[in-house]
Amino acid sequence: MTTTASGKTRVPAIDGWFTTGDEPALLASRCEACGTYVFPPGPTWCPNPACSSTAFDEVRLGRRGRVWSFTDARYQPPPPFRAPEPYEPFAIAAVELVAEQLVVLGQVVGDVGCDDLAVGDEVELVVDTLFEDDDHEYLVWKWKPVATGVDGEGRADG
Amino acid sequence: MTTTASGKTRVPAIDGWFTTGDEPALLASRCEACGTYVFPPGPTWCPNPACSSTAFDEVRLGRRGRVWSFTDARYQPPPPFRAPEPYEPFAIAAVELVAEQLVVLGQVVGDVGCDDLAVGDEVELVVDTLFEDDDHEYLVWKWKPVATGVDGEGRADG
Amino acid sequence: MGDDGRRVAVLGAGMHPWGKWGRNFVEYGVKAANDALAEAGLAWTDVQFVAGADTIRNGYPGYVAGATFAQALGWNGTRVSSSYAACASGAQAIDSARTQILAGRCDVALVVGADTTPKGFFAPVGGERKADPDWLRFYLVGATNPTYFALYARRRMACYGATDADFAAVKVKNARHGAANPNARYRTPVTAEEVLASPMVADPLRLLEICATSDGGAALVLTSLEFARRHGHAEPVTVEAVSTVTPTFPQGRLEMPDLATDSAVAVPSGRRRFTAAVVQAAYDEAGVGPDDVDVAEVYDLSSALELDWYEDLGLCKEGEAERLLTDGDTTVGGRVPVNPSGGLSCFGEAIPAQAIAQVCELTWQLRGAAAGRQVEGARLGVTANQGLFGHGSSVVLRR
Amino acid sequence: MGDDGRRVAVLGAGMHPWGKWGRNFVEYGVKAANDALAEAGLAWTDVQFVAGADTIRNGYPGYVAGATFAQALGWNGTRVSSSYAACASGAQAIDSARTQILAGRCDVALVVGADTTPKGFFAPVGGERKADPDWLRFYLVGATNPTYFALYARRRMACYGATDADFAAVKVKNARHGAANPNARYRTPVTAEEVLASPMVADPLRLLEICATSDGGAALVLTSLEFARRHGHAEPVTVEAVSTVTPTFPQGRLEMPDLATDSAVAVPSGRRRFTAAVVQAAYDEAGVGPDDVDVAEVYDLSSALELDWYEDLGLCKEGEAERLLTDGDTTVGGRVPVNPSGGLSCFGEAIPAQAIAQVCELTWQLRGAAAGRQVEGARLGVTANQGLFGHGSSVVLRR
Ligand SMILES: [Zn+2]
Ligand SMILES: [Zn+2]
Repeated sequence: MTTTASGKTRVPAIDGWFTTGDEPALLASRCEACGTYVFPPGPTWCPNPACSSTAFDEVRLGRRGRVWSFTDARYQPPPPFRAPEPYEPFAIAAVELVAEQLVVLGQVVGDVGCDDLAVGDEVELVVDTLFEDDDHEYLVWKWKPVATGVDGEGRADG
Repeated sequence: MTTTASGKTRVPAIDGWFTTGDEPALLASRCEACGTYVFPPGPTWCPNPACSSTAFDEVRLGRRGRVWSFTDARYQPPPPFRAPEPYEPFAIAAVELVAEQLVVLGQVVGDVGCDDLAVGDEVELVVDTLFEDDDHEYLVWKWKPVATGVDGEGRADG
Repeated sequence: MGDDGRRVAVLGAGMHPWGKWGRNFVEYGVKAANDALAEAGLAWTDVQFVAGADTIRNGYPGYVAGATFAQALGWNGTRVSSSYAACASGAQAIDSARTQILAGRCDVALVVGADTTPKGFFAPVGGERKADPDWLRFYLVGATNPTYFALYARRRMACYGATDADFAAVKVKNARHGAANPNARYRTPVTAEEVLASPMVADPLRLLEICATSDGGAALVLTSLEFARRHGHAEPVTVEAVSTVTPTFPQGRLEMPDLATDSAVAVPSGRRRFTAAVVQAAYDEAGVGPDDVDVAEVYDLSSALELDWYEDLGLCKEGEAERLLTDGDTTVGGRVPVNPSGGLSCFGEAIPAQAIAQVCELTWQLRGAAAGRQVEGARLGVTANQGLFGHGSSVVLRR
Repeated sequence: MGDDGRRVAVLGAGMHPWGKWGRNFVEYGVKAANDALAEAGLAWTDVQFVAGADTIRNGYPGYVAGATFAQALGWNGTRVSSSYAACASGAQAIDSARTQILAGRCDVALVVGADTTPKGFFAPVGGERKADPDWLRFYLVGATNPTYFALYARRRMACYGATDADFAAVKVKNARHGAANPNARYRTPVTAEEVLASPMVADPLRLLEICATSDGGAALVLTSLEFARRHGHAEPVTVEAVSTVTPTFPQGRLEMPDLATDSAVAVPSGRRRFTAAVVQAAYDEAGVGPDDVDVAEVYDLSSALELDWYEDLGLCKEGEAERLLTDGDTTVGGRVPVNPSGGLSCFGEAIPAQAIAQVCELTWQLRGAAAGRQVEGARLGVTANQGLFGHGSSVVLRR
């Protein structure tokens, strides 16, 4: 737990879903019997219907993945989403983690828009501010392009 | 619409369910085809399954009835019920209106408790305060024994 | 015994113990489902249909209970249904699964209901909802669920001479039954004195006479009779009837959450209570009558309400329920034990699970597996319950 | 044509026009029910079973839609069911009624769904609900329904070369169809230029390409085939199949409201989309295939999603939907018209009514009664939809 320049305490917006620190990662459960990964973590039973295991290891998911698809939020989503005023649109990406063979949704870091993204691009997980209140800055995972700015033209969506 | 001594405006807690004034009454709809009364008023179809009428007259229900059963609320009901602080228990009666052959639930006026009530007692409809806010006193129908104080002993629940 | 094509087998029953655990309702449901599957000797991958009973106080997953439990057990391509019918939700889920089997659309169905409940009185949905009778009864009258239970109790006193002692005796009986039930939440016997010394909540009903709200889960594995026999269950417990009929106009008894009854000026009121009609429809479908009943599980939302059910079940005439109770006929060991599980009195209500739990109990009773509370030699059992908005249910089981 | 015992007749269809009326949803449902009964030539008192599709945004009456509509029409002692399955709720209600008929438990069933909707994006249930995926997706990502639709649209662009012009062309087609439909909310044709000039909501989807939320109601009268014939309907429209299957693990496509897919490390992902499996199960039950389809109603929650459905219905191979569209095959007058009603594009979604409305439209199409948008000579129709939490449905109708 760290503190911001303005004296706010940084806390995760949700507990136990990701690590913070230098190389942040999503946390998942892995079934001890069949190896299936489960994100968000904390299942009490395995989602593989042919597996009746209830024992899981806590693991970190790979920090890099490929964009499966992406979009943006041009209008402010309704609560419980909380946004700073004035509202700034942001991009959202669904990212495929190759080793774990699953796709995870997340916001894309602030200054990256749809024009900067393409399906298949490599992205990396970072931890960033989701929203703030008087005393806290709430953190969430976000996706950040590994090589930005090189791929922002020629999209079909112009 | 009247005003209280403290300058609050008296308004019905719900519109169109009862009249105020000297001889207040519940308002109901009566099916023009089969004569069925409907309270609360305002149906757009007749509740008699054998009647397909959609035409209703607005009528007043009889102001007197017989107690079908009664109870009280010893603990404060949850919202949207609003009660003054500190909470004072109140009685509730289900009252049979003979002419209209239906039973209507309502609070019993403030100082009448279960010990003052019996099944079969005659009661009359009054309009009284349900709750207040800074500017308004909200009104609701309540039941009031026609002859109070004569029947308060010898209950099995004593 | 009726046509085999009209019956389905109960191969497994399972429960998560009732309590105030505060965990996710899905966990309770999955535990109950796995127990029911284990009892049936079947795997989750054998299930072709999942009927969930919904909970409306646990967000979106509660509205789609069938899909929620199917996903939690592992997406398996089954079909699902998610039913809501207030206190009768569990019976509607049973009806959904059973009808799928009767229609030949599947052989193995799983029924699951579970709930996590808030503290205190049930409150209505939030916001200002002046078109919602369930909101209006709180707003205009402060009429909670116990208000309605108390109106019925007072009516019994006035019409049939029921006494506080009678109501307390129901609680004493059920507490004694439930003390032996490992799935019950309250397992301590109580005395009539303790009941009568507990605080009055809604005159004439006291705290120990009013059903609490609980967390819990219950599940059943239902199969076609042919599937059951093919898998070595020669004489399984069977569902003979499920009644979920609605009232008939004019509904003359004030029912939750209404502020008024129907008017009987155009059509005369029937003589019997709606709840009696619910049970009668089950008897009719099963081709049985009150004399055939060996054991019953009924909805004792209040101690007094259990007495109404004796009459609705036809175990005695109207006005004679108090005598049936005090004669000991409805105690385990008596002529026709009612609520050997301990009933709502010992469970508290976990709404979507409760009607399923009634069937779990009767399944174990009919198998002779209800240790400590067994109704000896029981061959036919009936459940009964009632909820808001014209819902009620009755299930007949036989072995 | 299948076994007569596996089919039920659609004797009546009825709707309350879609719009933003702001009245009680019950009113819409009763209007639709009465219209459906009138079309069937039956009275409310003939109905033995009421299957309601629930709305979760209208308080308690919405959770118990079956009972609410039964009470509104006048308590009649019928049995009821109340089903919820997100966008597939209406199909679940149809399935409930149809299965009751197939099981021989009733001859005449009424199916009703209606909704009154708030403005703007659908928001999740209130409170802090960290165990509810539908709450979490808004809280942690701000992922609305259009977010998911846009992810699928972008994926089509990347994989199959779909263009903004293709998506706009879907909207133009459906707006033209819906202009002739008196029950549609939006009845003004639009041009591709107007679509492409409307504000971007979720890149690449624009305002005119995303389904609105509407008020509306739809109802069906279903009967046994024998009842239909006995009452003079020699060749009624029939329901040949209802599919409500859930996904198969591992679910590899990110589905609303999940924040992640299943992992495919232990079990490989299937090749086809879940939505294709939903349709395939309906084809299998009906014993038909894509070549038999004359007309389809699909869930165009976005313009782009309609293209996915062409492939899921098997009307073309994956990646060829854009060509099917631009060749005019799916326009009224083309080879296999899709959304002759105008689809969600012209209706906006009234969740519990929508899957029922799809069947209303096909019933009228198969009877040759869809004035101004009629698919000439249509004999077999199929519906398809998908909702949150692994729900989807497909209904096959024939005349
Ligand atoms: Zn596993
Ligand atoms: Zn009438």
